[in-house]
Amino acid sequence: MTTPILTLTIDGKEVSGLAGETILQVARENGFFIPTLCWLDGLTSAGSCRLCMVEIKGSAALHPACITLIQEGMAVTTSSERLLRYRRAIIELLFSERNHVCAVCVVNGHCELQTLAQQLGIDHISFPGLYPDLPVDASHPRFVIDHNRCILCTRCVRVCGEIEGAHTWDVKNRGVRSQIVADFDTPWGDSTTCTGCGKCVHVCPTGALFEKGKSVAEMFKKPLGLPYLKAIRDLGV
Amino acid sequence: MPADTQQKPVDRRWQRIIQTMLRHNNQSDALIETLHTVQETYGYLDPAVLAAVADRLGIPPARVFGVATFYNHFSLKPKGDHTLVICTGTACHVRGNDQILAWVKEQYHLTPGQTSADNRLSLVEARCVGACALAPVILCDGVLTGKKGYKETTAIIEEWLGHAS
Amino acid sequence: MMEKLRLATLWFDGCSGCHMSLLDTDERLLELTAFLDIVYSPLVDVKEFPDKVDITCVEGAISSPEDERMLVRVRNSSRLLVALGDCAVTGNIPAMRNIEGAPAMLRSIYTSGNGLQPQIPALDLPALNDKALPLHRFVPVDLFIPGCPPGADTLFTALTALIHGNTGHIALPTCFGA
Amino acid sequence: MPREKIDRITAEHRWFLDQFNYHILVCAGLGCPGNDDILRALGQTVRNRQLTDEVLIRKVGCMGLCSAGPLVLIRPGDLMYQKVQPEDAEEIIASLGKKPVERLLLSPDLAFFTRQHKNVLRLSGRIDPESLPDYLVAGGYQALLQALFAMQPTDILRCIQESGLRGRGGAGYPTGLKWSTVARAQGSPKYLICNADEGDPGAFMDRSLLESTPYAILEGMTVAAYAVGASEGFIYVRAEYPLAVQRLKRAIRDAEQNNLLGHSICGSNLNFRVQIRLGAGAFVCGEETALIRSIEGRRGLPRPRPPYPAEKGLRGRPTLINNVETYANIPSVITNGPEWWARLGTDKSRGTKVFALTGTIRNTGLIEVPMGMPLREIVYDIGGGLPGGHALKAVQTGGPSGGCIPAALLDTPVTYESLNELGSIMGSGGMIVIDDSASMVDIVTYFMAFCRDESCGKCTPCRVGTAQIHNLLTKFQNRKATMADLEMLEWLCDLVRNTSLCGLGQSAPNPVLSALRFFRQEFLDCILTDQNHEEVRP
Repeated sequence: MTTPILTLTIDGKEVSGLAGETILQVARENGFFIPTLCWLDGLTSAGSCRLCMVEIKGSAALHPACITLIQEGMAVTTSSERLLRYRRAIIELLFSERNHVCAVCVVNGHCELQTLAQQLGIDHISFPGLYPDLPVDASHPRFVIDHNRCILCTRCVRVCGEIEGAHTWDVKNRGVRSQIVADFDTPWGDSTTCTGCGKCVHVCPTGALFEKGKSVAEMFKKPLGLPYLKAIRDLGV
Repeated sequence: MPADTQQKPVDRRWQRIIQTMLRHNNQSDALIETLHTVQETYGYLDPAVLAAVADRLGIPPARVFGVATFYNHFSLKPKGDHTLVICTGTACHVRGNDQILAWVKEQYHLTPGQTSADNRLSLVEARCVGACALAPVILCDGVLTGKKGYKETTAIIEEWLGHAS
Repeated sequence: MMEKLRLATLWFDGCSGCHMSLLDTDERLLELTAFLDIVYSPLVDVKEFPDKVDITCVEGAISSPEDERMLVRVRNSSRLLVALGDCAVTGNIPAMRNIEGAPAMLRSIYTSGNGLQPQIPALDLPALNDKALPLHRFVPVDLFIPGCPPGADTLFTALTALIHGNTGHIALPTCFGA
Repeated sequence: MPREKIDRITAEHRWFLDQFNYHILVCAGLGCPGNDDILRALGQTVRNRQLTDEVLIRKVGCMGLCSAGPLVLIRPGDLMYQKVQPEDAEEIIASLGKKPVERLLLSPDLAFFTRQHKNVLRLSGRIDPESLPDYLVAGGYQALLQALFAMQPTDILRCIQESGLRGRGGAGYPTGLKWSTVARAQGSPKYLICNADEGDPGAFMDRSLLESTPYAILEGMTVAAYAVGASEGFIYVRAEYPLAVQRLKRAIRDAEQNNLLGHSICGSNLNFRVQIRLGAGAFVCGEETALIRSIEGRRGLPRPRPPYPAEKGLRGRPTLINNVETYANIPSVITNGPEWWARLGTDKSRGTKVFALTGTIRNTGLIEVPMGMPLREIVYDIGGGLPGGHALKAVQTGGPSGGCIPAALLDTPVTYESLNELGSIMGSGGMIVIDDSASMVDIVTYFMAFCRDESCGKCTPCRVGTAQIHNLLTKFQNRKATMADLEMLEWLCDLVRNTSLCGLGQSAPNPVLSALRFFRQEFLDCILTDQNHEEVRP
């Protein structure tokens, strides 16, 4: 049986996709820009950063494009003025949440958060900073986690659990006190589960996870080909 | 108390925890039920016990820690000899428990969730114990006192801590 | 010929890098001064902030009661207020002390080392606010130019736009940390 | 046959109860502390006077009027004594059959009792919550027998749908529709969950129901299991309710022993087991997808819907989730029929609703009224008005997800629709009376602190937004706010409401928005008038 092809409109343009595809997939295939931070091709979708919210005709609520499946006849709006305002505000909330100092960050110039801020035209943060007191864990021989730069997208948690299978990372506490944690709040270097594969470092959209010895703007994240890794894993090869 | 995951403890408390896990066929969804038993038997979530539970249920340590810190009911530190619970539900709040809480903080130099340095008193802030009709409500070592004003309640706490030993 | 606009620049809690960027416009400074009079700046020798200024560019975060007083005075005397660079826009590096607050920062600077008589100098230091904060936490800001520092081209583009009366959204090739 | 066994137990117990001339019922709910001593004193007195053959002393569930507790009820005659102390035992026993003890007597004509319409609470405070025979004598399990032997599952679905019953947990989703979806859904086994994670601070309806009539909840669940084809049930109950948990455990055990739960229930082909799962103190677990995660032993993080739990719930299987009060309503819908049931309440909000009446009000306690009753009647007639000469300012409904109804709108009938129109919600039934001495800014700051602390932290707007809103509100509390802060407050509320992942986040701004709508001046009064910004310190 072949997968049915569905037709829908995105920002007024007629496009088509396979049943079971998300709005985000179809939008990207057709060249529409929908910002994302928690979503990463090859990992399960968390639907948590709320940047990819889109409008769907006939529904008052907004829908996250990364998990909403396309439907026949759907009319999607990806970039109304209202959506842009919300997206800017969400980015600004992330900047206000922790201590993001781009000027001294290892990924300055190639950070997803920084880039999105620029793309969305954010030139200042309207919300007051919360300035939490957060640790930097440099106990691992090769990597560092700086919680000041973490946006809790949980890509590291998912890649470690779903692709590497180590599940070294999870989230501790809740709400605004949430924090990425290794094992039993163990210093990363003492973790008994970490394989040192470094996948978490390379999926991290900001400078929260980086390689030791990298100075300001020197840390480049490598694309890992996660969909490929996932396919191999699923096949059990 | 389990020293590490290899050398499993055989004390009675650990037996109870094993029973809880067995009742759920050592499935990973038994985690929260098991943590309840740990909290009940040890009075808190001892890190070594957590490790042994994670091992037995086959759950990654980080996930166990994530669950243990997500829920208010679980505590990673031992409680003091006495526990004072102050309900901060809405009804208790509008009936003056905010002032009683402020008094306790000041009087005993404690913030909710803390235990005094001499391990005598733990202060706990409860979200709502469901006795709203008796607001404001406090629980001294589990004994409920309600419908009393600021002066009476603070006097009750003072007397209780004076007598409690 | 139209009357020149009056430009002021200030330097609060920052490294002066943004002013360096301004100087980096090099010969284009001459193009700018065809339209601008610099009436107050660390780069010129005027002691008092003048009453009527068209454009005031402020570098640095607001860190002390003195900064705060001056900023309000400047805002009241300026038609347009520009937050120049990340420190003025986000707090940036000075704001890193906000995690612990000013007293803790002073302690760690003056007393945690191996000095002979570690102590916090009481007389020579200006009083500090607990937090170093961006300008818009105190006064309305008309244009934000992020960057650490924003490049010379960015500053030239921004000032040119302002000179030509463009006070709406100005697209600038800069971002936080740039 | 098990049916006959039930009839036999019922008959025997009725005979036993009839042996006594007097029944003394003592409220043994959490809301009547000290009842142990009263029970002991009454028992001792009865023994001393050698009246053990004549007087039966029983502990029962909540009688509702907690502010007058501990309560004692004497039958026959239904004399209710209030604020009873152990010392009163002699006098009470001595008065049996004679003139009642006037100084303790609570008038039966009290509007608190006469204006209520008890359906779910019918047996609360009348039967021993730990006695299955008591429940049977009171007509318990008739609905289940009727369902199992006189109805097909589709009949039950139709019956529930026709009754118009809507979820009592807050959102008011039509129960019949939910059941039908689960019944239709593909997948096996199917699960059934009773949401007893009553997290609203200021609400204790579920606690009281669990403590007073646990069998009724089990019966409702069993009927539901039969209707939707579920074989396994979970009651997710707060660990903060130890008494409720203890009584539930006992009720499950008794029901199992009497073949009212377990394999081939009452000889029918229904197999249904029920387990208790303890919540561990997370408000967000009242949200159904978070609750399911929690039962699975995980952090209680909600996930986006669809798919809805009715299709993909616990362990990925179709799952029916209803709240305690919803299940407790089922037996009466089945036995009395949907038409009888639908006559109560209004067209769209049918039946009765249990409320926990608290705050600055004379008669605090648990009440049940037909939907559509005006708030004024609840506050002034049933509640007896405000004590100490205080004037009413507002009534808060729906807890941290709800809003305030100002005194001027007190004639609003209590229905799902009318409360929504006013920017509040029915919620699970917390109703907090706020007097004129309270500051609305303080109250919404309190609620926002609650939402910030209870946010699971998964999605950005709720995690950071609630913290930012709370900080802004603190500025208002300290009278350091500006007009710009007010604008930012409204913008953040809009953002959090429209972009949060789950109901907790989406409704977290409700208290603020509602207060801004009806008490805006209080916020404006907290704004600095000095416009030159000199004093404006962040």
